[in-house]
Amino acid sequence: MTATSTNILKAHDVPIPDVDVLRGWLLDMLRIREFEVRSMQAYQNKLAGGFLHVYNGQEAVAVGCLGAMRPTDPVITAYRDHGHALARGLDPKIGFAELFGRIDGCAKGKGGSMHFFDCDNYMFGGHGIVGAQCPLGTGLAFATKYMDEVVNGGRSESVTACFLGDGALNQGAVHEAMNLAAIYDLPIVFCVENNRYAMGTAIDRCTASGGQITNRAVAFGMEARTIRGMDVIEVYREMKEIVDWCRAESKPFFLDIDTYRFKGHSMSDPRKYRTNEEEAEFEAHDPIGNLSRYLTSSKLMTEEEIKAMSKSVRSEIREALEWAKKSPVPDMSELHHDVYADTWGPYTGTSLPRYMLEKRQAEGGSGDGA
Amino acid sequence: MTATSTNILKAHDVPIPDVDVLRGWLLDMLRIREFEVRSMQAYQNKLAGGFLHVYNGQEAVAVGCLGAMRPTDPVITAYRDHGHALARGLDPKIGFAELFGRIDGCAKGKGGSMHFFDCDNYMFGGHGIVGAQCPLGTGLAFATKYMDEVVNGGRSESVTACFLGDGALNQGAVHEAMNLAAIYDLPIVFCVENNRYAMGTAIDRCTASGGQITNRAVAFGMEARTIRGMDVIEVYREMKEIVDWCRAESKPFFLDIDTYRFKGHSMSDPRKYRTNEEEAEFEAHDPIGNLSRYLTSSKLMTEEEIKAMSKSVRSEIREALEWAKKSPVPDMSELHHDVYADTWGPYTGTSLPRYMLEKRQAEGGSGDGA
Amino acid sequence: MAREIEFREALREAMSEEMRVDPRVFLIGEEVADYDGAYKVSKGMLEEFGPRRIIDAPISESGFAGMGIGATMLGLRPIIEFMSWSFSLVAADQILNNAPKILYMSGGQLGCPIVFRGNDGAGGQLGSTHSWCVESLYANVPGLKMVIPSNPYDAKGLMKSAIRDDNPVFCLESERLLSITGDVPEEEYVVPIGKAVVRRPGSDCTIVAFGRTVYFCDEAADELAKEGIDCEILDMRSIRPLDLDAIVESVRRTNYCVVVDQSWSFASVGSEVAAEVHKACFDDLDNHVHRVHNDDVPAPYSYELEQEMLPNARKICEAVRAATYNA
Amino acid sequence: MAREIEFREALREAMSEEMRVDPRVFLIGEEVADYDGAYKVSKGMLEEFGPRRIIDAPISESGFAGMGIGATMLGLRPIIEFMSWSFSLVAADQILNNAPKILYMSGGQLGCPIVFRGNDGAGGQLGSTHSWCVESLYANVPGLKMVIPSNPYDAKGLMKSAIRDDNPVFCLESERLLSITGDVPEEEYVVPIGKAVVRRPGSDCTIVAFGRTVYFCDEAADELAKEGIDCEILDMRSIRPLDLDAIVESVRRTNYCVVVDQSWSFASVGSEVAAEVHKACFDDLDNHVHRVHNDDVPAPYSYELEQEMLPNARKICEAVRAATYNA
Ligand SMILES: Cc1ncc(C[n+]2csc(CCOP(=O)(O)OP(=O)(O)O)c2C)c(N)n1
Ligand SMILES: Cc1ncc(C[n+]2csc(CCOP(=O)(O)OP(=O)(O)O)c2C)c(N)n1
Ligand SMILES: [Mg+2]
Ligand SMILES: [Mg+2]
Repeated sequence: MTATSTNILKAHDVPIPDVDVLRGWLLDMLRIREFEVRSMQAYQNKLAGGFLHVYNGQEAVAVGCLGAMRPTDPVITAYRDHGHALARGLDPKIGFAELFGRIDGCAKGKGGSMHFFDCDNYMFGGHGIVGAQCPLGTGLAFATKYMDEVVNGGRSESVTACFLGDGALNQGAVHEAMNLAAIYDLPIVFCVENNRYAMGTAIDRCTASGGQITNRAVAFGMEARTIRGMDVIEVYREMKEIVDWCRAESKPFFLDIDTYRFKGHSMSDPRKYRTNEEEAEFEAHDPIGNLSRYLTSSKLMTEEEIKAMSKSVRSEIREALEWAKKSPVPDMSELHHDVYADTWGPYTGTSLPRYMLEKRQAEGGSGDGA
Repeated sequence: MTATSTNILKAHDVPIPDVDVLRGWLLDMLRIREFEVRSMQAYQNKLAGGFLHVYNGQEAVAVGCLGAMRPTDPVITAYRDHGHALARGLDPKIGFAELFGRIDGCAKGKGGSMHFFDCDNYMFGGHGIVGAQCPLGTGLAFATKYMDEVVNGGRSESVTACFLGDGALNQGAVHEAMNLAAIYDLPIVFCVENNRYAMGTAIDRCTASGGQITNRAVAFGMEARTIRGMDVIEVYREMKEIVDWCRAESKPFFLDIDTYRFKGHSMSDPRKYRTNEEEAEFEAHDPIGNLSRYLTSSKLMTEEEIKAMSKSVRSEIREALEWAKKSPVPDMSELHHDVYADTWGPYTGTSLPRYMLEKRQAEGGSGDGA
Repeated sequence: MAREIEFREALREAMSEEMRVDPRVFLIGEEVADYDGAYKVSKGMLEEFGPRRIIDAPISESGFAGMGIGATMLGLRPIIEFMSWSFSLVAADQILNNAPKILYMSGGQLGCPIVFRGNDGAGGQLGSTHSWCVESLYANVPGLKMVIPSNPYDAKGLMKSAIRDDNPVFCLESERLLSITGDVPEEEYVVPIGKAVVRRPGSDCTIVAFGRTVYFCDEAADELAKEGIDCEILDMRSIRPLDLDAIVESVRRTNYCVVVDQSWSFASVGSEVAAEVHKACFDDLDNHVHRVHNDDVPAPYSYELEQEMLPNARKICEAVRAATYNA
Repeated sequence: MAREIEFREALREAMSEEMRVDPRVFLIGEEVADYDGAYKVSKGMLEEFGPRRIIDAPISESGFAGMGIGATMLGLRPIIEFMSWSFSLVAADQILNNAPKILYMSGGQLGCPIVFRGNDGAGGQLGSTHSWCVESLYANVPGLKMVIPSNPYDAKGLMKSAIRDDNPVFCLESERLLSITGDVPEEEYVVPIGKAVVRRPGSDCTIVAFGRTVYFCDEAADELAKEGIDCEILDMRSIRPLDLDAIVESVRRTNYCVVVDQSWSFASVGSEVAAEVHKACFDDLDNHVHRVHNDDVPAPYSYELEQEMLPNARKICEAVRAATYNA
């Protein structure tokens, strides 16, 4: 990495944030974990349908990466998207409502688990087709740069985080996106959540050079690095250096993040392709446990405080879930709403989801969906 | 390159073939050049239509590469395909007939310039969509290996040559094909005819790491090499080493061949994106001139012999062209022929092109298209 | 002798039987081998045929579909599993520009005997990228055949025909039907591509149905029978070739026609049927052909919205009543 | 004040005018900048707008189409040039799964104001991979709009509407029309998406035409006029929304209808028109709707075969004669 700008710290020089920030991360990770545990239950209870891909085990990735970014830096990911949306500030009750297909969901119940959008928080989905979010991600980076430089005549200010799975590395669109990011000097980090499996396929079975996926970046002369993804502080420090560099240089970066999904690919996966021993080994590195241990051993939090936090998260999530259960199913008129931006034929135009309208109203805005 | 088999020569040890072979290559290159010159004229005279992409300047690539292969090793390429088809033995008159949209063409006039197929000579097209031939090429390599190993229980015997342009490197399908070739250990050489331009786009303008495209192979842990493509002997020796290795190892290889197209991308290209000086510089390295000089300076052929060969090629090609001009346009019944292999509704089944049927009849075969 | 087996087993039997007799046939797709198939269609096949013929692929639909097409050029007969047809859009160029056209572009030199198969249609709250009914998207293209079985018997018979066919055949399976059971003979049989079958005879209105919609139609017909409307249900089984003769024969008797197609309406299989029936039966029809489709919106996630979007029994009843002037 | 300009100039004026007033609009595609466009549609635009807004792309249709769609999520309004719609198949997933659905999947959070444009249809002996008429392939999908201008005036007016539209708009241009000239006003104007126009009034038969086929129809109508058959030609201009009202109004007068569609027949825009006209005009039609399409075969290279394949004047005359019982 050839950072020329001076105010960029090397990862090991990035200071560990103060206790409030760390506490916030712990809260975020607990919240994500609890959200996922409850989502699985809700799925089993048929409150949620479709496909459900939970994030347990990978929490440090979303929380650490987003922790290193500005709240206005765009984020996009695949279908395993709850963690990113929650880390970006999506209210869990809006998330559950979406999961249950209710009108109060972030996509009015039209998107479901795979399509958590929250554009006020610069979270641009939630995308179901493997790899297809990568061209979109380059588009986000293109847009921030274009807005800053071409429209506003200033310098590029934002960095986009585009998350993808290790399995997505074999989609052609991902390579095209990386080439585009490289030739147009787009400020984007391709964050590969390398959880070692694409469904039942261990990475080295179908991904050439799977033992060293940063090779995929060499193809485009793109800077790249492999980092460990189970320690949120480490993820944060690495990502911070990288994001600062991308921002200063307006260049793309390829980040291979070693992580593990504790659960199956989706709810129907019996996980026969891996051993209990392997799972146990990784569960010992639970990112929540890691941060908790750090906090207690550095005397930043006590075990009791953590337990209390954990408890309060549980009740917050339970309440969110109860709230979402009470949200109405969408009116049938919703079927033809949000198809086109304008009104014609059977189509009734579009409007923002309720939680956004309410936010705007609370802020004194007009509240219309324009 | 980690060749374990013993009978593989390093490129510099590959013997230069004897004079008959070299003479044959000169003949092939002259034939291709003359075919292209006449094609351009025919295009201007409206004998040919559609898009015409000529091969002038790149002759050493097809002739050298195919010279290093067995006649039963499959070959596939993009739309700039005349050279490969002729080098593989397609009769120029059949080529012209195709170009003129006549029934005697290799594709009965249904394919045109971009679709020179000649499967008896293991030439599998001629493909118009940039990069789309690469998955097909992996399929050819898959098939030879499967036939040899799975169906016939022997060992893999054939190597496929899959040609592509430098511009094709940015198509996702090419990356997918390379990954597949790598994980399934397919014996295939991806021969990039790196003529420095994709239409009007110089390689470094839209291709990240364009100065060193072997980087694209690093992504898949694939062996790769860059070679000069204007000297047919050099191309042959490099390709020979590589093909032998692929055959012995049943592994893919990525070959970056530095070359130049002397003419425009297609007939409508004014070539404003490059200078006369640049063109002149490369024309000085004309592969035909290079081989001619070698042959005369090593006293393998005299200038007179070469002139005579050149002259006889000119008349051969002129005759081929005249022959093709006399070939009939396809009967309108051809429109619904070769759409489906069977006969139903308006469709009248399929049959081999005339030149193949005649060859089979001459060989005493049944001559039907089954 | 018939046994009752699942739709997915029927598909598996068809593939396995053909693979036993023809070594050129192989199966490739994501998770088809080690994982036994995402929907267990290929369960146990790895064990029988080994990893050289039951092949796990990376998530590279364009790559492995194209690889299969290339392999046909040297005489192999691949079966390509798309985990879902929804994922085939990334391979659209290979499956629409190459497979159906190579025979023509090569002037008869090279046919393309290949089967593309996978889940098609709404799978149950999968949302708009994962609920494609590709029939109306892809059936436009000449050079391919397309089948859409509604039961285990047809699934097996059509799959065997597809594998033996010398053209590219697109086999559209419904995830919602994979677990249904039905009688399938022990003996060898095939179901010819391009032949519809009368699923329920009737005299008042012809209902033309495709794949899963046959069940919606049956439900509707039960309901309508109570109202004295006697429906004839045609299970088309194939989309290309379309058995127009079977429809015409029926409509000439009933004089009314409703087509039920699970894809969107615009430029669809349903519009094709309507247009062709009007052409062939202009003097026979006592009302215009009525159409039932998915609502013309992206597939919603919400259970209630999705149910409303589908061509359900209620909509079919309404269409038949309207078509037969019983509204 | 009108001037006579080329179709390609009309497209260029539309893009340039909109780019002058809205900095969020940019153009990206292969060879659009330095090379002035493969078909010179964007000639001179690099000079005026610079390389930040007129952007040469690698041969990565899926990549740059998707990049454009992503850019709309932050408020940009991209124009994506496909050198030919034939090359858009490699981008099918992005343009069909993302652009038309993001508004819905995001529950109204994010619209997708983007224009995809390029050559559509036979360009003259380009063979089967390069001669796509994507209208029948893509029009099936809700969430997108689609226009198909036949002359410079409409080309400019529709392109301006497309750029201003808040939805994805697919603009289908014919390479065969790029050099034709026509009157285009100096003054600002737009042509609304979704409105057909009567290109030639007549009383005996309604001919519904799209894009380039308007000229084939005109040729046919001249011929038929000599035989005493007075045709009305409707230039549809838009495919989605389809101006069915305009067709119905005409058919109610003429009682006969022929639809001419340059794409393949099966599950096509033509079948849609036929089905809907039968529905809306069941009692008005004195014969079934006749259809003229490309022959149902991959596009051949040979000049003669290609001419025969196209929906030419001869076929249109035959269809009109048959439709009006003058055969
Ligand atoms: C183009 C495409 N092909 C196949 C699928 C089905 N599918 C969904 S997720 C998945 C595995 C992806 O693995 P990875 O990228 O590693 O992400 P992870 O699930 O591990 O987060 C597959 C094959 C899809 N959604 N899209
Ligand atoms: C998918 C696709 N996009 C665009 C085109 C149009 N096109 C034809 S050739 C070409 C340039 C290809 O350049 P390169 O791969 O370097 O091959 P060369 O012409 O130099 O042999 C382009 C853009 C196409 N045929 N297919
Ligand atoms: Mg993974
Ligand atoms: Mg090139």
